[in-house]
Amino acid sequence: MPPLALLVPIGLPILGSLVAALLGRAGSGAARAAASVGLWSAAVAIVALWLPVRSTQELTLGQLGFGSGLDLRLDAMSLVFSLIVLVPAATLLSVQPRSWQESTVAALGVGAAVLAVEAGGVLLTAVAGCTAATLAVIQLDVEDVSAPRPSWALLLAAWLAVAWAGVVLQVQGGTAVYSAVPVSAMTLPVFALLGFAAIFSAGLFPWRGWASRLWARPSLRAAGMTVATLQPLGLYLLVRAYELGDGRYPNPNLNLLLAAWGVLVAFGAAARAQAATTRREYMAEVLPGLAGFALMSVAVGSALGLVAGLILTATVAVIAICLPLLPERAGPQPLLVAAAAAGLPPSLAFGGRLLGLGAAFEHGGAMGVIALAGVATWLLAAAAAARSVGLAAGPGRPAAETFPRVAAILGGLAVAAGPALGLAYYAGSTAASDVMSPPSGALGNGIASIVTVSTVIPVIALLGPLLVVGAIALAFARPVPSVGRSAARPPLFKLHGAILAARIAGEVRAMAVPSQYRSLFNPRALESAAAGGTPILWLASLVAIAFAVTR
Amino acid sequence: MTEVAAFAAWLGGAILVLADARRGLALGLAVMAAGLAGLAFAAGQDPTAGALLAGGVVGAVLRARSGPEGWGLMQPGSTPRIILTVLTALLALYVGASVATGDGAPLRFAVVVAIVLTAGRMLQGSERAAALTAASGLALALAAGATLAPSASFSAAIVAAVIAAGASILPAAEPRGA
Amino acid sequence: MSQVLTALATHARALLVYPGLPTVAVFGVAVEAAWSRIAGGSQILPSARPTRPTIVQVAVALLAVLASVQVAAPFNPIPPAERNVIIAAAAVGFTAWAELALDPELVGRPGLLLIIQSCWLLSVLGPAIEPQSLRPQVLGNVLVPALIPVKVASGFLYLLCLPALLRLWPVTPPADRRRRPRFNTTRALVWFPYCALFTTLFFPPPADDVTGGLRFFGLTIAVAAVCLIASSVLARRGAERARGLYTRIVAPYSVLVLALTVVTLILMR
Amino acid sequence: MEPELAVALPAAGAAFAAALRPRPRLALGLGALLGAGGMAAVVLSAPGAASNLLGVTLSLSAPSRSVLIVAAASLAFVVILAPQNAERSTLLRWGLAGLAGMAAIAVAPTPDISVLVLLVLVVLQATGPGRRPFVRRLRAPALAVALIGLGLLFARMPGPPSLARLGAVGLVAGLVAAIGALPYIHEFDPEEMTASSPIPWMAFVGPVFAVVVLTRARELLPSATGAFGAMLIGLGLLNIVWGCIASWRTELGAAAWRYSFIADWGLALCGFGLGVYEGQAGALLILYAILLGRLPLYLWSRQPLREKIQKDRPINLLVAAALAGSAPFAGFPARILLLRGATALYWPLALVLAATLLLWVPSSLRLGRTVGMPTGRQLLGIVIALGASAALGLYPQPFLSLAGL
Repeated sequence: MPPLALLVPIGLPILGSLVAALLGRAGSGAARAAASVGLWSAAVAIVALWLPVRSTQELTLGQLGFGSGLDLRLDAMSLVFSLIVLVPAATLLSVQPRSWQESTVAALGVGAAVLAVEAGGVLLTAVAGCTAATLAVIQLDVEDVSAPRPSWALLLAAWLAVAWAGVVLQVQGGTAVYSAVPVSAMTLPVFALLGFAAIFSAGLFPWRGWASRLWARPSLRAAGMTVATLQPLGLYLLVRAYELGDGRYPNPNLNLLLAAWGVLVAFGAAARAQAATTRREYMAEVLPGLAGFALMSVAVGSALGLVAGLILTATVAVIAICLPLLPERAGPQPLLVAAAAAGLPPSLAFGGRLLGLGAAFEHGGAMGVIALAGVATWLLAAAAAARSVGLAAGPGRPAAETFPRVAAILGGLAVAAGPALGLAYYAGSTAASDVMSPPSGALGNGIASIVTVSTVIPVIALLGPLLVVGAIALAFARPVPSVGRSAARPPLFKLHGAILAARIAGEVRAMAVPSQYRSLFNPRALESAAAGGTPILWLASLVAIAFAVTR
Repeated sequence: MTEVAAFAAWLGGAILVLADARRGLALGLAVMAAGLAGLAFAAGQDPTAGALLAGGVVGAVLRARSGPEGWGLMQPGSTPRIILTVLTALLALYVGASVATGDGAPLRFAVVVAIVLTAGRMLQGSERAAALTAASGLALALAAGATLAPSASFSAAIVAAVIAAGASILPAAEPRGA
Repeated sequence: MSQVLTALATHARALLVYPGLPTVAVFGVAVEAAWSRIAGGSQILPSARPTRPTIVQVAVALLAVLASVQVAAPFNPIPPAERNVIIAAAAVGFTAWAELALDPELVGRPGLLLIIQSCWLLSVLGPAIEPQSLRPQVLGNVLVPALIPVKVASGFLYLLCLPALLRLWPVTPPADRRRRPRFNTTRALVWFPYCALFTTLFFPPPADDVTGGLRFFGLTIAVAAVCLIASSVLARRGAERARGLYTRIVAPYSVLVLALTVVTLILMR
Repeated sequence: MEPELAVALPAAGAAFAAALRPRPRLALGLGALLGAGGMAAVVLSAPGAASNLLGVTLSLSAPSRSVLIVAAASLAFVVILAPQNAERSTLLRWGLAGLAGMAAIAVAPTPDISVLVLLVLVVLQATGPGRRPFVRRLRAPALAVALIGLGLLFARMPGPPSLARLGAVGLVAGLVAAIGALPYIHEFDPEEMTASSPIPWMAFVGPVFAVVVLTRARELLPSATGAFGAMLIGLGLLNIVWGCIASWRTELGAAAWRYSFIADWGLALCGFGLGVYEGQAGALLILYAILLGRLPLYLWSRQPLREKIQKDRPINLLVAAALAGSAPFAGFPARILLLRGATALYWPLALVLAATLLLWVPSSLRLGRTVGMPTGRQLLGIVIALGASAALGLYPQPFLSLAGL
């Protein structure tokens, strides 16, 4: 395969978007089809590029002009993240109706996200990631300009932070290419920038951040695409940070800090989820919760944790497809998706959490305490999921956007995927070996069990029979009569802190400069002072500059 | 000789600042140009001196033909302008003769004073003719300043002379329309 | 491939024979019957008439069985290395919420239940932090003097939480306002995992022989008995007292256990 | 003879366009032909190669040449896709006059002549028809000429180092006054025709003039480089903060655009002040973005601003993204380069810069809306401007190579 072929997975979504734009006048359906074909073919192309070689492929096309070359690299990690971005986006684009503008912008954004993942250096990742973020914001505004969306400034800040990290690496280490950065250049400030960027670009906050607020939009077309595109990119930064630091972060306390943050994110989401008053409000907290666990797992610092993080990120991608397709009514489909997200055994989320928490316990010390909090948070998320079954629907949205069967099939697959955890582990560990030493554990009996330092998880042997027995038993089970199901349910506990925080935030937002001081910032006044009849300000500033320089 | 020329430059500039009508402005420009040309001549740059003088004289002649009638020297309310001319002279003297070292203090004094006074005239006036004359003076002063540079002062003087003359050709009344 | 098939057979046997479903059912029916008797229930034993199980019962049974095969019961066909305390804790923990999801009328005071479940989780996983192991029998075998205080405190916390987790406290769920409670099938399904997990975590693992079996089941029955006695005492004191106990005593005590765990961690470093 | 032609042909084009005002089509054709010839001369000229056809040595440095080419492209772009209600021949006349002046500034053998040419442009612009009186239009640019003149003078005076620093003060203050950035902002009338407003100083003549002055200043003031850089950075930061906030908060849309130019100039000044390769490259990218992006977009926003049309369509959001310096547009790599320069120099400066970079977002969203609902020629123009900005943003190397970087 010629190295130039690495451009294909990036080029195809862009090509798809261009065709979508050209076909826009012919109808939104044709445009959507073109865009989705672009994304699916990119997904196929990236797998086709990887499979014959199964090792890192690189392409260097010279300097771009901002300190970075057009260096592309396809390794297992890029492959995993590309698929995590491409597959949900392609699915959503394929099934949900949307205008040609939305299809065009969405496909372009996905192309940029794939470029961010395939980029060989930090700076190119920053440019591509910022492009993806910008296009996501535009896509959201195209759909509904008045609906909640991530703050553009915050996303820009995040990707500027990545860019800054890249330039610091260049200044300190001479390069920002992932595979060439000297370990000594990966300092605490660089990591702080990357960590900040990861958290803000993925919306991983313990409070109700943009990743939650997006789901309050009247339509969930763009919300699903945004989460599917941006959230993995944030986590990707933390994964690549291991590569920059030769398999570790510059300080072990950073692992603790990030892991604790991840659990806090998951706890915040679970706490809000258990207090949700509608099904939609519950849905809003599902992905931040899962992403919080993914963050915690990635931050543990071991290859096992990283693999768990990748599995959970993949789960986020699957659930990100399901949620926008779910109707806001009670039924087996929401139950299945909620079970898949909550990590009901033997789901993929169950396996991912099990591995992530196991990695944290095996790390011991403070990480063990964080893991303990993680397990408690998991059960809280499960309680919230259980409570959500009886919640009222929510604001409602066009039925044409919902595809309950697709959601149910994917949710069912996510639940039933537990026995395939070995396969996921294999893929994850192959990817993880690109950024750190291979996992100390291994696969046993092919992909039948996962061997870690302290335990062996017989994924096929244990979860396989459980799945079969469970499926048969549930098929024969008698449903419980749904008496009073839709009655309002009180929260399991009240979020006093959140209420207070919301009140303070509201007060801060409502703050205004008192009217008597508003003239302090008056561009017109300055203009008339500067350019008015007497040029006193000019002369005064000249004297001031002269004084400052010559003193 | 150089001191006299420097004084003439200051005097011309001062007249330019203190005048509000065509004759006064023309006189100021001519005197200033003569002073600056004298300094260039004293510095051994005869072509430059010629160009400066020519530009100043042509500009002054053209100015004398357009703009408000009369001399308009030291109209009521001119006290701040008088103070400006004096202060500028003192400041330029300090910079040119005391702060800066080496030969050529009169030239330095003259150029500083000419630039500051012409610029001051453009900043504080509201008459189009005065501003255009000040622009002519400023061009000549800049060209005179170029004589301090190691090369190419003649070409600067030619350009300045063209500007000085050209600015005086421009209409002294505001055109109508927006 | 044959290894995979063998492992599949082994785990299927564990899930469907021992210590899986039958063990869970027999143990649970026995203990639940005892509780019905103590509580003066209207129905001591489950109905002999065969009926299709409800979806809640199926879900709870599956989770309970998953947890049960993780315990250190003698002759457990699952190799000790393949047992995992997180699987056990999560599976048992999920049972309560499966009930809330599928039949919310069965769960009373879910908020308080959540707090107690968190305390219970601390007692299960707290002792696993310093040994850095997730194998239940390894945790049961920990006899390092420095870790004993945490283990004892956690064991006591586990026992304190058990009546509430098994819904043996006098807080009745919305659907069950009867003065004389009936046989509770879903609870019967979780007696064994809860009690056997305690035996596994806080006592050294038994040998795979008759003595070991007697010891393991003896201890598990003893745990159930302690729980029954504590619950009957609690039932006589009334719902308010029970709530008070859990909010004012158990929760602060669990904070103490957490502090003890952290201090032990620091001292062990 | 390319430098001479680079000045003479656009000047002749402007003169013909002025003379043939009653016949706009002929004026446009002839002006365009001569302008194109002038630009061909610029393109064909070898950077740094001297020409002595008129007895004066003229040459074009690589950075000046690149900015001239981009400015010419911007002019061509604006004239071809002229905004509604704008007469092409008038745009071309003013543009060619400016271009001739810019070329003269760039090819001049000494900075004195560059400043004199600037004075010519100042006087010519002030004498043109406009809403503001001549003297008020002349004031700020004339101050710039005087300050730069004084700066050059001080730089050449023998004496203590403080004289060189005073020279630096004069040059920096003069440059800032010439472009109309803070604290020497020009008086602005939102209703005024663009050609006679302060916008050409910021968005058309300013970039070339800044490149020339700053290149020459470093040669003239080797001992005051530190003070020079510090002033540029300080004033740059001031302009960034004030420009962004004022652009966001000011009432009038046209004024908001003006402040957005000031903010961009702040960034460019910071880049030039850094004094390292990356800073220069970043500043040049900002200047290119002003010429190819912000200026045409401003011109196309004039009519919707008058009609008070504000929209939030995809094109408006893309415009906002381009103005905010978000990737993939030109502002982002420029910011990367500036951050790199600042990090190499003094990292807290990079921190301050990074924090200020976010200030662009609110004002850009506002400015994006002012483009209204573009259709036809205007829409095509905006799409091309966005495309050019994206090309600059994704692959700036050819543009930087053009400037010898």
